[in-house]
Amino acid sequence: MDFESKLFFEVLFSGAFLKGAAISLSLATLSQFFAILFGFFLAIFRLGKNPVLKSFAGVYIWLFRAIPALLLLLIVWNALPQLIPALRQEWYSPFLAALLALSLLEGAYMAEILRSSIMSVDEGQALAARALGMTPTQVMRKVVIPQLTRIAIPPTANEYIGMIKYTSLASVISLQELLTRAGNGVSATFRYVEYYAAALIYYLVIVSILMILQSRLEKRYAWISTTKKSGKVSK
Amino acid sequence: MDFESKLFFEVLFSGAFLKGAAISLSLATLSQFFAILFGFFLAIFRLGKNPVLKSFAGVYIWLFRAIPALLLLLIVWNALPQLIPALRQEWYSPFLAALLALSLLEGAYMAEILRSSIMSVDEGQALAARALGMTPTQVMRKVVIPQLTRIAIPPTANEYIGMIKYTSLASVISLQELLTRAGNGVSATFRYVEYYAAALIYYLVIVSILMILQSRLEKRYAWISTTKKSGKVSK
Amino acid sequence: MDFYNQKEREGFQVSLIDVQKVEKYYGDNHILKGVDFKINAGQVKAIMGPSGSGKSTLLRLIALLEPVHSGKILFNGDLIAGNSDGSRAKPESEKVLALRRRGIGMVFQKFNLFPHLSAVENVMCALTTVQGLDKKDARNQSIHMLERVGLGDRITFFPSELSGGQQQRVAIARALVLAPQLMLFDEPTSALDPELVREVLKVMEKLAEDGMTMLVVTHEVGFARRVANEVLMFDEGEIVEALPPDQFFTNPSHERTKKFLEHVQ
Amino acid sequence: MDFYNQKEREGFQVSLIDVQKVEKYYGDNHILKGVDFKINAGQVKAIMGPSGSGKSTLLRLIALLEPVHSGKILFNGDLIAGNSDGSRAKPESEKVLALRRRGIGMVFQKFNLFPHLSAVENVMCALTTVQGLDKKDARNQSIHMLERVGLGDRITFFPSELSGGQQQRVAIARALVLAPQLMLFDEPTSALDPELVREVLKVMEKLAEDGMTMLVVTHEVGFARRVANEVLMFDEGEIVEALPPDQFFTNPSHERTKKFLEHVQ
Amino acid sequence: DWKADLVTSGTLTNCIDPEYPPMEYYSNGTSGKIIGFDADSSAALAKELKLKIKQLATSFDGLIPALNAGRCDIVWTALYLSNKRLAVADGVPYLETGAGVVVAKGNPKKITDLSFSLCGKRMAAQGASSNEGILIAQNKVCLDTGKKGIAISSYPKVSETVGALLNGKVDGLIETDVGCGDIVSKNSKRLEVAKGYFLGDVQFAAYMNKGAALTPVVQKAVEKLISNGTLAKIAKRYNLDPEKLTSVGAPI
Ligand SMILES: Nc1ncnc2c1ncn2[C@@H]1O[C@H](COP(=O)(O)OP(=O)(O)OP(=O)(O)O)[C@@H](O)[C@H]1O
Ligand SMILES: Nc1ncnc2c1ncn2[C@@H]1O[C@H](COP(=O)(O)OP(=O)(O)OP(=O)(O)O)[C@@H](O)[C@H]1O
Ligand SMILES: [Mg+2]
Ligand SMILES: [Mg+2]
Repeated sequence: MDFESKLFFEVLFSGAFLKGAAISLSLATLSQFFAILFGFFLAIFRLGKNPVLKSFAGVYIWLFRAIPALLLLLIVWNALPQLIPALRQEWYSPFLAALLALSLLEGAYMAEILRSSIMSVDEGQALAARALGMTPTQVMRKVVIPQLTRIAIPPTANEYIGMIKYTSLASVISLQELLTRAGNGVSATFRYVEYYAAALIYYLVIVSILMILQSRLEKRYAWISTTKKSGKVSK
Repeated sequence: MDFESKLFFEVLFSGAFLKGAAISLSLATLSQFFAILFGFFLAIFRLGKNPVLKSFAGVYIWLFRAIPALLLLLIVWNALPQLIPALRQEWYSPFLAALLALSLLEGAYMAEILRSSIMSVDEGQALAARALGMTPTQVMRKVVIPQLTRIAIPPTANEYIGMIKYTSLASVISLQELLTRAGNGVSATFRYVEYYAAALIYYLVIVSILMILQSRLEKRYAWISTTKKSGKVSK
Repeated sequence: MDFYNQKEREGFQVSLIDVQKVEKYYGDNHILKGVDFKINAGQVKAIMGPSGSGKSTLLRLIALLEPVHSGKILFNGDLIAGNSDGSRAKPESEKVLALRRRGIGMVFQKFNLFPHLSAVENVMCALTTVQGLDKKDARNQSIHMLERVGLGDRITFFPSELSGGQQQRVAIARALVLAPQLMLFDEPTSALDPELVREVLKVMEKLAEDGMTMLVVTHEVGFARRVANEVLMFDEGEIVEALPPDQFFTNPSHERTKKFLEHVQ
Repeated sequence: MDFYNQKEREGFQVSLIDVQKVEKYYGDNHILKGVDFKINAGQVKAIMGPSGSGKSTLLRLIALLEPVHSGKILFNGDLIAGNSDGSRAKPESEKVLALRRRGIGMVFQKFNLFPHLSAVENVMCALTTVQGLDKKDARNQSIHMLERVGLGDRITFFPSELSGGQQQRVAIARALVLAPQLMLFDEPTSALDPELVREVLKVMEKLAEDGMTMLVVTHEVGFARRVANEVLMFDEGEIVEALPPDQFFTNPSHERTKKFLEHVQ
Repeated sequence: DWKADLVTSGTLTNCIDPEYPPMEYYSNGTSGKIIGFDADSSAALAKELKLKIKQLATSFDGLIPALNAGRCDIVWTALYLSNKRLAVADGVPYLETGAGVVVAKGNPKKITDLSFSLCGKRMAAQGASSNEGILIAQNKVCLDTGKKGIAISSYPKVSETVGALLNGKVDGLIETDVGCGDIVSKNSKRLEVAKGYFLGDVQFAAYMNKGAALTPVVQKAVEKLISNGTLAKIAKRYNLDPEKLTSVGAPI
């Protein structure tokens, strides 16, 4: 089977692929955002002293790390509306269901990442901040979060990039994102090289952009005065 | 559709499920092991000064974070043997191909996790170790690795647990693990509640065991003298 | 235990801080064994004592950074830590503590600068967050304070780019800029070079003259002599002696103090 | 620059360490501006000088922890850093440096203990890893050394469980246990309590008596007087004066030294 | 010589996706032998060619890559014959089929054909199947004639379309008549096959690599298996209509 570059370019610039990529990207972005939010609170609960919240977080992380995404998607899409009649309405779209499932799931993973990042912030930091009269919330916002961010960026970027590819699982609840589109094209024509190559180009572009953003973020969190030119960061 | 508990237990203790779980677990464990190995060297290269290794690691991480697992599995199983005749032999099984693909892929993710863990180790540590006359290898083994481990445990456990579920993708190269088995059963009978519930039990057991191991490891890396009873770890 | 013999200044009769029978355990380790003393507003007390005797722990307790086991601490006559009957105490909520803490400033033995903020941002940080000052004012005050500790030319440097001495000076500026009612110093000059020690001590002397109440763990005999109203000898979790500096350094009564002073002077 | 006037001990005529015209930049910052001095085997030199003048940087260079920009450093007559003609130098491979470093011990201003090892393991660590001692011997030597710095009852504690002073003492034990030919101390006692300072200084004096060559950044006048063969005044990346301690403390010739000594004494 | 080209000499390797009863599935759900019309027919083919059969279970996305890469000799697993596919592979048709619609018991939404009775309905289909194509085309017709369109949701597997129907996410699902029969037989209390007029003009085909020496051999053998009644027997075993076996070994 030769590589048909005409088909490849057609696929690459097709509306279906563009739309599929847009769905992947927006679903991944929103899910990751909510997952960071959930995960942060779960991490705080797990590190905190309140025994109810602590065990809630423990059970949540246990359960949602165990449940396969495929299964959770099916539950959220098929079973949940039977319990909550409101979800039987039109507005409860596959996109929303996928967003819910992936945010819940990824929240458990982000909780662990953020917990280890929080632990890596030196204890003296919180001590000094508290001594300055900061409330626990201020200590978090002004001292702990900026410092944990540096440690959390690479694994979070990992998760986010993984999430973009993970969205393809949402095809089980009839959401057609990038990889599903490619698979559809392949099964209709058996021309897998062209379709998957086109999908790969999309992923490479998306991941390149994310990696550039990531390295920008990491530079911002290097804590070196910008006035200095030759950054000596020995290791 | 009622829950048929007889079918559920039959499925739960069926040889196919047990075998599927064994494949998931062993494939995930080996892949994660090699991924940590690859990832460690990639992280070192990326943080190091050698420009060739540095850019090699950069390109590797970029490429393997972008490529979808499905595609890489197809390449490793179908395309690679065309380039390397040795791989056309019997011994190059779907399991080995999946192991290769997943290790390569996960290596890119582990590289990022380990890089951020290495960066979180205080610079003074390496300085002191070097001043004691340790070689770079000894500094790594005796000082940096034990300290980065603490930070790396939770995100690595995340990856490992994710990997166990990720192995289901290997069905595309005719490896039949746990989730694929469940899917087969559902297709044959349309009884997805029983099959998926049985799969979930397996995942819950596996993840529980892993989380117990994880918390043991974390305790070992808490760096508190074991003689003390009331561990005061304020945060 | 009536070894109090304070030079009480006119106009300051209220005890700003009053530590009563404070005990502290870490696990099974009994660190503070009933510590008892007060400081009137405007007074300066110095604490001396060997390593591991619990000096830093005492300061952390007064700064409300850790709960007391039993005993109590009064600030301005208000109970801020422990139970009013001095019995075993439950830890308070952090929010309540944050408010109570606002009159008290602390400088640490290790500097604990925020690594993600430049020198001036470290100093500004509490001004904008806790005191709610606007950025410009906070910045001006902070720069001024950094100049006073001799770091006018390093304001945009990050902690990792400063030498040990420079870092400690930023930490001191950060505490001083909040101008609290009570300042706790935990060996604030121990990592500073002699030249700079004097500058910093000058700042602290000036503060004392302005009526600031201070509790200083220090081994700077000169400073204690000039500035302190009283020097407390601390050993194994207890105050073993408390005397005005003249007497403390020339004619201490306790064996432990005599032995300790051999090393200091 | 011929201000060398060393009490050379009999039998020690070879310079153990010889620093020649060493320069160092951090980015555009010129930190060391041609530093020149030598220490004969068995000699002790003290360095004094203000904060930020580059004292720690000089020690890091001699310990081969950072490359020199230009100039050279000889150890036992062998070139260990820089080019033989003193021109701009390329950094060496870390493996080569690790071997060259083995004769040189260093104690840091910040303690840099390994947080994942207990006190005794911190001390043992280099003995087993670098010197290849078996565990039991290493442990015995380490416990002995910890006892000498007064920490016999803390050997299984982790750094996070030790007070500042205790941590610094472990760091000193860790360097001393390797018994190197040259010891570099970067303000080793600045975070220690006066009592313990004396103990540690005693250990260092004993080392000096046993013929150990030492370079000590310190502001302990008493120690410098008793132990040092020469005191170097360091300012803005240069040695501005080098005199035997008697002369240095009583009759310095340089303006900068005179001003500095006002603060120290 | 086609025998030399076999992946494993003396063995016919068939790539099969065992998630489509009654055409191919595991004998006891999750394990055991792969059985079904396609599995048994390919085994009969192997026997006819004096070869052993090896069924290589491969999920859908991996089927054709495996064929191209020489992992299997043939892909006989209920794939439709289409011109697009014939452009890259050789196909041998063996069974006629057509689209049917499965609806809730009693057909409350009154779906009676594949044309205007679908307008305004919610339909599920397996993604990228020809059946989905039928819905897409009819949707256009509905819209062009001023009627409400069809809300199509596509799922990767047949079992998921069944789930959507059972959970009221859709009013009906479109599937091959073969699939329809199987679905209803396993959910006879809640589902039924919609009655009325439905199309029947597509064929299942077994695929080989383009221009493979094996293709004419398979074509001849399949013709023989149909004419000697072997496939008819297998069809009856799985409740399929033997009449639908193609008599012409037509387009390749
Ligand atoms: N978080 C903690 N957990 C357990 N023990 C602790 C903790 N902090 C301090 N200690 C112990 O409490 C004792 C007193 O410590 P503290 O830091 O108050 O002494 P210090 O007088 O300030 O000493 P130094 O002059 O060396 O700083 C020490 O023996 C130390 O081991
Ligand atoms: N890694 C670094 N990158 C950039 N500048 C540095 C670095 N380390 C030190 N400096 C700068 O070099 C100068 C000298 O620092 P050094 O630590 O050698 O001084 P010092 O004499 O030891 O001071 P102190 O007595 O305060 O420890 C300082 O101005 C500091 O800002
Ligand atoms: Mg202390
Ligand atoms: Mg220094």
